[in-house]
Amino acid sequence: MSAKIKSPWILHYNCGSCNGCDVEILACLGPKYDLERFGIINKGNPKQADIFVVTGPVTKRTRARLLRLYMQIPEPKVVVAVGTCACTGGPFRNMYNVENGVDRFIPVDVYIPGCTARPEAILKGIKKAIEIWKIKTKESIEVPVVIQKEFEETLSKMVLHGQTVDRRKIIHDLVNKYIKNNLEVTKCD
Amino acid sequence: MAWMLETIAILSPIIGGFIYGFERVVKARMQNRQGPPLLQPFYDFIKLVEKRAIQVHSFHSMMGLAFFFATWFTLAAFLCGPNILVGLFLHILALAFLIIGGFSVLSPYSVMGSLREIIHLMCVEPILILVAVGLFLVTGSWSVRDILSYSGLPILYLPLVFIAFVLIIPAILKKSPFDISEAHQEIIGGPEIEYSGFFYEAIYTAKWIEYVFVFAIVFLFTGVHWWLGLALSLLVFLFINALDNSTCRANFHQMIKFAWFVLLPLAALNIFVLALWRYVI
Amino acid sequence: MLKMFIESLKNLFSEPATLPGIGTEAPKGYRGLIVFNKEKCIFCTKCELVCPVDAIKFIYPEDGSRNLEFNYNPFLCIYCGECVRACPKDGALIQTNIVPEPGTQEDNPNEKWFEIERRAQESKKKWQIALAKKRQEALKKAKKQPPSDKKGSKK
Amino acid sequence: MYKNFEVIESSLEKIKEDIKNFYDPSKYHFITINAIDLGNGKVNIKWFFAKYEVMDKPIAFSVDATYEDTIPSIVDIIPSAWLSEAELADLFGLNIEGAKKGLFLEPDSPPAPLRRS
Amino acid sequence: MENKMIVPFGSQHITLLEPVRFIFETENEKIVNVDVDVGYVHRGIEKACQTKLNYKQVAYIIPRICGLCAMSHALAYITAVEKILEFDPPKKAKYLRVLVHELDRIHSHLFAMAHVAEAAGYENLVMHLFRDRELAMECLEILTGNRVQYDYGCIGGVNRDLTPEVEKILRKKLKKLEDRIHWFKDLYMNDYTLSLRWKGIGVISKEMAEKYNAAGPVARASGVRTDARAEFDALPYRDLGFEMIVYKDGDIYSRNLVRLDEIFVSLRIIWNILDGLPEGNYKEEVKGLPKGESVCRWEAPRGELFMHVRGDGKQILTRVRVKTPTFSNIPVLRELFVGANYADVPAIITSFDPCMSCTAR
Repeated sequence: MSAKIKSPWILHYNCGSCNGCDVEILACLGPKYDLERFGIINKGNPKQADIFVVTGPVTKRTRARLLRLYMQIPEPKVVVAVGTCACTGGPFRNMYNVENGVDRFIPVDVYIPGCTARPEAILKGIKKAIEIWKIKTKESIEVPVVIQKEFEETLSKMVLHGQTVDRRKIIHDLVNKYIKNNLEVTKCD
Repeated sequence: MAWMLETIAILSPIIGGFIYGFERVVKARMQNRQGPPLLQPFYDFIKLVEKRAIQVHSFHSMMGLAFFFATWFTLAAFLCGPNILVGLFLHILALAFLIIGGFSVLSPYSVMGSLREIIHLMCVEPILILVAVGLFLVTGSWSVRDILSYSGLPILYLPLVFIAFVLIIPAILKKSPFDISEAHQEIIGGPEIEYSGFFYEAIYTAKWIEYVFVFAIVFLFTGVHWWLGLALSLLVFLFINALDNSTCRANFHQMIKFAWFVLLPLAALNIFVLALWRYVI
Repeated sequence: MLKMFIESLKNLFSEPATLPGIGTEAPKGYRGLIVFNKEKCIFCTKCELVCPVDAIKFIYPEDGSRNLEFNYNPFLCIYCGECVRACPKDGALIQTNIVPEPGTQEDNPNEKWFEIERRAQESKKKWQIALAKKRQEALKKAKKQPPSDKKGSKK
Repeated sequence: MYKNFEVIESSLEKIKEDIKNFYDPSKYHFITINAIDLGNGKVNIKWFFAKYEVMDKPIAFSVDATYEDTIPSIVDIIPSAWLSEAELADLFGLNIEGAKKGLFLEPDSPPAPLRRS
Repeated sequence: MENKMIVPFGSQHITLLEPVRFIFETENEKIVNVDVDVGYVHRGIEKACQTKLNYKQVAYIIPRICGLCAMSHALAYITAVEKILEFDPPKKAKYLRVLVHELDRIHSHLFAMAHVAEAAGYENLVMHLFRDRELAMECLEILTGNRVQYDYGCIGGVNRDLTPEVEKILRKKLKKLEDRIHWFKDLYMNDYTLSLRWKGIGVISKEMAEKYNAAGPVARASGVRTDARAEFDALPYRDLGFEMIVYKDGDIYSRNLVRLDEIFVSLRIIWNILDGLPEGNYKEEVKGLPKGESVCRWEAPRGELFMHVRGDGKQILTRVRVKTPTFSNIPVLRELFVGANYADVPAIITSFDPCMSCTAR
């Protein structure tokens, strides 16, 4: 429906970027670029967001939070990686505490290059994301990249046994399991 | 005119949506930006229906729906019922649904928002009741229909009550300086934080109805002169938006102090003088 | 408070500061996309060496010639312009003021680039071997008949 | 070797006393602690101070140590040093008294990444 | 007591740009205990600077520590390396560096003020600050070629010259900006709700600031006279009319006023540079490899930036250590929270203008 694309709400998460892109995203919300004229509000709440705007190359400590936030956003949703480091890791590629880009963990729909991305480019990227978002529906559930393999195995097993399949629940359980097994956040000080 | 109030009550979500949309445009323009289109609330509405709703638990979601229907019913009771006090008490009930819903989840922001919502209630409701009492003293009736057919101008008798009411409107509509229960920058929406999809939309729409509720009360202050009422509502609307745009958020101590020690005595004084004048002298 | 109140009402009746459409073009000196000009390049690979993020990779041909394939990843580049400054030939690498276009999943900036990096590394090794062979052959040739070659060239 | 700052050589035993005698909170500004890996398991640690409001060279206390040594903590003299100490303990794997590890590193990060092996 | 509530703040929160996690134990919205995790943004830049990048490339990676004070990081590193190489950059280059650095400070301070205003729920002020910040951003964009990551300085000078056309645009925009800053100053001094919300909140006394070694505007708002621009002779600040801004109260309000007044100082410096830009080269060739150890203290927008560089005569440096301003301010921030009101937390955090990507690197 055409009305739907006029109201995308964004959630912004910084997984270890240099603040440059975050500042530019905020500048986009300012009067000069004014994202609100496209109906876009910055809702700092994943449960009410549609577009997940991620910046930064994903450091090791932000991984679990990134996955959690992604899981909390209800479908249909799109992910926009803003800035060079969110796309590929950029200047931080292959550093020891960095995971080289958002798409190692969650499926990314739009990559916005630039270091830092210009507000104009961010606007263009978000418009592109809205085009992709338009096609998606409530039922189009995407699987985080890290658990793709396990998900397919579990799904085929369940289908084999003739169980009823709730894809969302399976993904949720698998992500929780993955976070628990691999990414347990240390509590410091 | 006969079915006017009933029509407003039934169509209140749509009217409120337009008021909210208009407010967003005005707010944006006051901030020197272009702002969203006028129909933006309805676009949001359609989108939220199409979103998947993630429920925390069914009771919580039910409370969201209950809040919406109770608010709607409140407005209907207020406008069409025999007694505006019933409407005001139902208003408390409607907010109680929101508060209970907020308390029923584990999120600290939601719980904190609900606590703050109670403080809001404590500040707002006494003044609302004083408004009703004041209107009764002037017009001699508790019913909206009778107040609206009163030939004089109630605002001339109730200037301080009106000022108190206008200054507490930000607390009802959760606008700066008294948006502490929603406090987007502190607790990200407060009690509504855990709602999503269809259930968030219910809460979102209930807020529009509150706009109609508030401006209906403003409207009552002019009695039968409906064009004056419209002008007054527009003026109040502009004033509130400009106030929203020119203040930062107070904390809840300041709000209680302001409501109880400034606004409440102000309104009470007005009513006291009026009652003396009416019944003693 | 009062000042902002008046300013708000003033703004209500004045033109908003929002730019029309999607925004302005980048100004003249903006550091945008890097454009490569194959005709002018002398394949010194200085840009590849100097790039702090390895966003430029040359794939070497197998025959040991100097006809390299230029690869550039706009999703990895940080647009610092160091490659352009390092370039000895004018106009071989230019920094335009074009803002890079956002890509989608089809662009796949990661996997494609890994493939290119791998190929570049492999091809460089092969190329070095081929080059060494070529040089040896040339050397052999030169050793076999140095005088006649020189004479021939002189004639 | 040291281009634009003064260095006061000290030793592991003396360093705490030296800093205690030297440091005056109203006159000096504690900047940070830094370690430099010298190779072969040796490490050079420097405590940096600078004067308030005066254009003067920064002053550093320098100590040579090994990774096995226990390095005294100066938190009781300068309470804000805990962050610098925790960082060094984390990134260099130094044994600093009372410094907690895990400030920056995750369980699957390389241990003591700034060491040169 | 029973009614203690644990409130997590972060790592994703609308007022926070960056991931940092505070866990507050509150009692009726009063904080009794706080736990802070600053390590979310640790990427390992120092390691990369010491292993895979040569010392010229580091100048382009090190500004990526933080976007808001990118110029400070780059210039501090470049100055430190130039000190090792015993190279003195041409005078024009020094002036241009100051120009970009001060423009950077203006936009960063405006951003910080907007951030505090947003935490206080003053949306209109945020929008106005953002609108006028764009003027500084446009100046930087035409001067350096990018809006945030400037990559303007290089070892040996600066990368671009200031052409007359650019200078003309700069003068026009800065004039406009100056008028607007006067307007803001007036607003900040007279706004009742702002003083209600900010005066006497989050107070750091002078003793506390000295004890915990606070840096930058936070320290200066508490009456500590510290500014690396006056304490370190990297750039010709003395000739350009630099003046230290110090306030006494140490609350959120005076931290904002320090920033506001520093914008005036920066603007004055910029006018002086534009009026008296020396002739000459803007870049010179540097020869030799770094051998030795040097430090650089630098006044970044958030406070004192400290760079310690050691080279052993190779292309790759032995050690690059960055001590960032927020790194010094975290201890005092932690002390400040106990006893504060939860409603003031976002304002207190943002009034420090924290930069976690600086802190964790």
